[in-house]
Amino acid sequence: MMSKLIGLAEAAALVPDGATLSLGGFTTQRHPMAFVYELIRQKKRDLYLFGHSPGGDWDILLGAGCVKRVELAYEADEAFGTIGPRWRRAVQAGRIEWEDYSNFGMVTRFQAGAMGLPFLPTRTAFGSDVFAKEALSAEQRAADPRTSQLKQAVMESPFQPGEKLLLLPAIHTEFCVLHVQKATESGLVRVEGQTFADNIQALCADTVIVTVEEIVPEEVMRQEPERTLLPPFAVTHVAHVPFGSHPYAVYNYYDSDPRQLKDYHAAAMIDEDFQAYLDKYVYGVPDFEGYLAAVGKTRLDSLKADPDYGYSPNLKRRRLD
Amino acid sequence: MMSKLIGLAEAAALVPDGATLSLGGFTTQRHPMAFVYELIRQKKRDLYLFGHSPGGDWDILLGAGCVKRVELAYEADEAFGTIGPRWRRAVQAGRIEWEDYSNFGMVTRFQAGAMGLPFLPTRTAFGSDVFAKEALSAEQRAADPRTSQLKQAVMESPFQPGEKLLLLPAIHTEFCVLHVQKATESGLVRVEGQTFADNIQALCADTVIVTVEEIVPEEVMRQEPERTLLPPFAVTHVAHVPFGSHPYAVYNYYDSDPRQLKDYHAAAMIDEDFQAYLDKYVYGVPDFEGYLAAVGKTRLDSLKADPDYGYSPNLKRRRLD
Amino acid sequence: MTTISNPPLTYSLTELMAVTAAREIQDNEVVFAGTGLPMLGAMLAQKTHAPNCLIIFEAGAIGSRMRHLPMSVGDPRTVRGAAMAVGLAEVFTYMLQAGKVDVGFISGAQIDRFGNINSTSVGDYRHPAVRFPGSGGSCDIACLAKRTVIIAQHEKRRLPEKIDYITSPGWLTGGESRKEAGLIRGGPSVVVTTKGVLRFRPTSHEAYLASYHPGLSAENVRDDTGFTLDTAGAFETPIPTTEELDILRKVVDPERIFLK
Amino acid sequence: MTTISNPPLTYSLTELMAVTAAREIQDNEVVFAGTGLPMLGAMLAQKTHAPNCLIIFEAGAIGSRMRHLPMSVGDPRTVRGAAMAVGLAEVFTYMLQAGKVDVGFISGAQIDRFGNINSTSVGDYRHPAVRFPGSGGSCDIACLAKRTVIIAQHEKRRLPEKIDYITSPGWLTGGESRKEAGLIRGGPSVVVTTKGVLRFRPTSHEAYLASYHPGLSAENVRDDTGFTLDTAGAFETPIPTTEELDILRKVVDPERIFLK
Repeated sequence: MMSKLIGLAEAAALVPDGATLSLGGFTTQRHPMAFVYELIRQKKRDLYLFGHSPGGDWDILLGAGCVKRVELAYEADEAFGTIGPRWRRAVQAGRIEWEDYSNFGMVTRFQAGAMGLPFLPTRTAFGSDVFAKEALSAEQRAADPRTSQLKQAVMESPFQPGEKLLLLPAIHTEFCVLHVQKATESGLVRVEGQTFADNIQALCADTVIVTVEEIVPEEVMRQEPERTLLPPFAVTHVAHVPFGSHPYAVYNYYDSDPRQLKDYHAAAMIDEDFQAYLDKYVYGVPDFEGYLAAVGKTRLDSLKADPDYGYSPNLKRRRLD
Repeated sequence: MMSKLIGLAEAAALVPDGATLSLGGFTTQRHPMAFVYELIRQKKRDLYLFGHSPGGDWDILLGAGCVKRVELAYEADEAFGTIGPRWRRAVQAGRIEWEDYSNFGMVTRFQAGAMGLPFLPTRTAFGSDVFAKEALSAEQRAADPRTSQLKQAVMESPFQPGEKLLLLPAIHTEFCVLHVQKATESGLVRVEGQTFADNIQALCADTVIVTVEEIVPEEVMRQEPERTLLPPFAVTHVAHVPFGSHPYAVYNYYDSDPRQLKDYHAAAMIDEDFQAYLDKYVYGVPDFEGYLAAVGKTRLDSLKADPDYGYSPNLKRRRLD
Repeated sequence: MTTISNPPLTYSLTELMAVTAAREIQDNEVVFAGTGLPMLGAMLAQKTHAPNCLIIFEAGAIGSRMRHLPMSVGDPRTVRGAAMAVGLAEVFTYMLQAGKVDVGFISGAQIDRFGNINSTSVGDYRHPAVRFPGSGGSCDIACLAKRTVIIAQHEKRRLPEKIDYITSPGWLTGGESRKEAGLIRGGPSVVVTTKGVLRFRPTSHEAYLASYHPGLSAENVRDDTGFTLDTAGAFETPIPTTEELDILRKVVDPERIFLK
Repeated sequence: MTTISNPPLTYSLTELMAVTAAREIQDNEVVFAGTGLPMLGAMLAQKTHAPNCLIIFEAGAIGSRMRHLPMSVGDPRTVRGAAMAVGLAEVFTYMLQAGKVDVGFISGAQIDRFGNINSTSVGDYRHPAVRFPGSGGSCDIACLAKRTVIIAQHEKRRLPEKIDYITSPGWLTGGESRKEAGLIRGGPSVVVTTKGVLRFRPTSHEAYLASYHPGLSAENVRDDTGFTLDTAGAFETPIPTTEELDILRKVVDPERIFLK
């Protein structure tokens, strides 16, 4: 059995400027943050991101100037920060290209790609401006094969005359990066708790890199094949990165870090403070170990999940000062 | 928390003559056989069955005269019997109405129903007679709302001109009956091993009846929500029926019964012998306990799964005489 | 913090809104919940009059029984002890699109008199003055739940004659327009605001004032609304019970994460 | 039972066919296997020259490492110790339709010179003389695997000029006809029969005899074929090695379930 283990820096180096990419997780859980910091440290440019409900993984990446275009439904940290500050500023300053879909819309697009179809039908979005308006112009679409030539299409069902369906185009990306709880060296992957859209995101990518809290033996994984997230051929590389989603939660491993998220949102509102944040946590440290040292062991220990809960039940989440 | 427990006879009594129905499992595993025997005992008539790869569950049901029309991809017990004897005879004698799809086609139809869509697209079947020919006439379809008015439709992708997709109509049934390993009284269901198409079959039915090897406590099921097959509202009734899939296997509980399957296939080749089989195992016993007694405890014990394998590793499966 | 005193009870505006939202949930209903007030309302309903309501979250937790209030719909707190853990595709297709969700909660920056909501941007869509997070699942809940409960800040500029972008379709332009647009079910049933409760006329689907919060009058509310609001027949919003407040404060949100 | 003696080895026809089928699998390939000979071939390949081939079954077992030969593709033996357990929808969409299956095995009652297969019925389709089980997943494998290996009984009536029903499309009427019908990839690469091995010409996609089994001649095989069969260049089918026979008999099928 071939080992798929890879180092984090080496894995991030695989992603060229201009690459199409999706990142796993949902708003405040299981984003591959260590990988994101490494992309920023390696000064990637002109990335094309596809996602449903990212959080600060996208916010810091596009704030650091790595991103050209995004297709998405939502970008914020929910109760930790109800808008991605750099996302808001990038749109308002005209510094980013984007297209809006709904969460169901983006998930439908990933699912179509995973299923090997050019599109899937849905019944959502009719009557909305998510349906009626386009942020990208026809010229922008025509000029760039990384984006679907059409935002969507409408058809009538041949089985129920008069019934309209919205057809949404499949997503195909060059890369997908996930952060999960457990994997084997051979690339078998297990997610605990919600799967979000990690499986279908991975299945529409050419190269799938999984960063992981814990490496487990092959026999352990094969005792419960029902829990495996992806077929073996879908995983290209595995990087062992404990705390790799910080400041976001990983169910059964650690909770979100309210202090770090508060600091991030405060910093990201002001250009200079955001640069200082990047300098302290990304550019100013050589690697993710350096990042974790900057956050500090005491803080990290306070986030560790209580096995009876899967999170930290006594964690102070509000009114931190 | 309301209990969804029901008796087997009471559950089968819910199904009226002429009902549309799908049964869980795949060829030689996890068919709800105890429920099937009860349908036969209650002399149901004119059932409409929808399935992908049923085995003897359908064969005995249609042999007993309970079935009017089937839509399917396959009907046999694989290496235990490479054709369903009563299925073959029913078709050849013109005693049954049917429509052929492929396994992927039928699964696509269940998935469309589960997703709340009138159809789903696929890339399969082009060039085949599964695609080109229809067993049901346009008149038969027009006369009966239990069957889709169209077998299928073809469209060109609006996203990739020239690319053809096959659209297959959603299935909706009044009943779906599954047999699974574990359930709670409240209707949370867990399948061990392959799920087949059980989840999507259940999600396109009005009433879902689950027969189950073992009732487990609510807390046990909720410790691993990743293993739950269906949302709670999708399960209507739960019947506790150990050995309820005999003579077919249930992973981690018992193996297929090669002797019983051999006897069935031998009997089902000859009309009189098939009647004798029904008399012995269905009509001649009052209930499923009677059936199990007719099979015999020694035989049942020999089928029990070895925990290290999930089946019976030393079971004699060939050359039984 | 607005505190409302209605002898002998004292409760905050947030508490009144959470209780009002909770009362929109019936027992045995499937509830599609979001972060903040909807979570307070859904948890309160589950712990009071609707013990069998099934709470689901778009990120993948089904049948949640939360011991601690989550900070997001993707929070581990939604999934521990839940009936089922899946992902977005399963929730959106098998549950929402398939018509299994009775009530969904949504909110936004702007809302018009037909319950259409904007949570995308203010100003020109391609060059906005203010950008918000975007739809998330709101557009989908608005399209496909059997009914929706809307939570809103009640200010004149947030309830304008015309919103800048329809993220989540309500009754569109009223009458049959929602159905004609291709939506097969649903529509907003109520708007719980910081000043009162709006409902919709059966045929025209125009909003009217059903109740104004204690301490305010129908006229106060009408004056703070950007569109013409029929206030005939409006009454005072029923206040929380002692039991509701007790559970809200001691069980649902003892950390006072969303409660003020 | 046909026994073929080729000093110093003695092996059965079934063993020869299983070995011949196994050799069609390359290491690291994704193999979509069916019951009977395909299982023998896939297990043999995994235990000899293709240890990293990934065996998948349509009923939901992915990356099987079988300790005992299954009786069906839904057998518990396929899933114990497998890499992943799912269902038919996942296998058909995420793997087969998405183009991740390198080689699929299929068989049938009739096969024509373009590798089209009938496993549905003989005679008039609506009033057949003989009904078979139906497609199962065969039609889908034939449409969507990158290539297919066909297993067939070699008799004149089973290899006719025209088959009664195309359950599983091969090269249809040859040339570009498969592509024109809407199939985006795949097609049969080889037919392993009870008498020899057929392959297909690159452009016309017509079957020709690649090899005849030991003890037979090209003429024998041609005479037992219902369509015109080009036998030019045909050689004798390579015989099993001692190691292959040993593993087949002692490891793959010691119970002699499919082996004769």
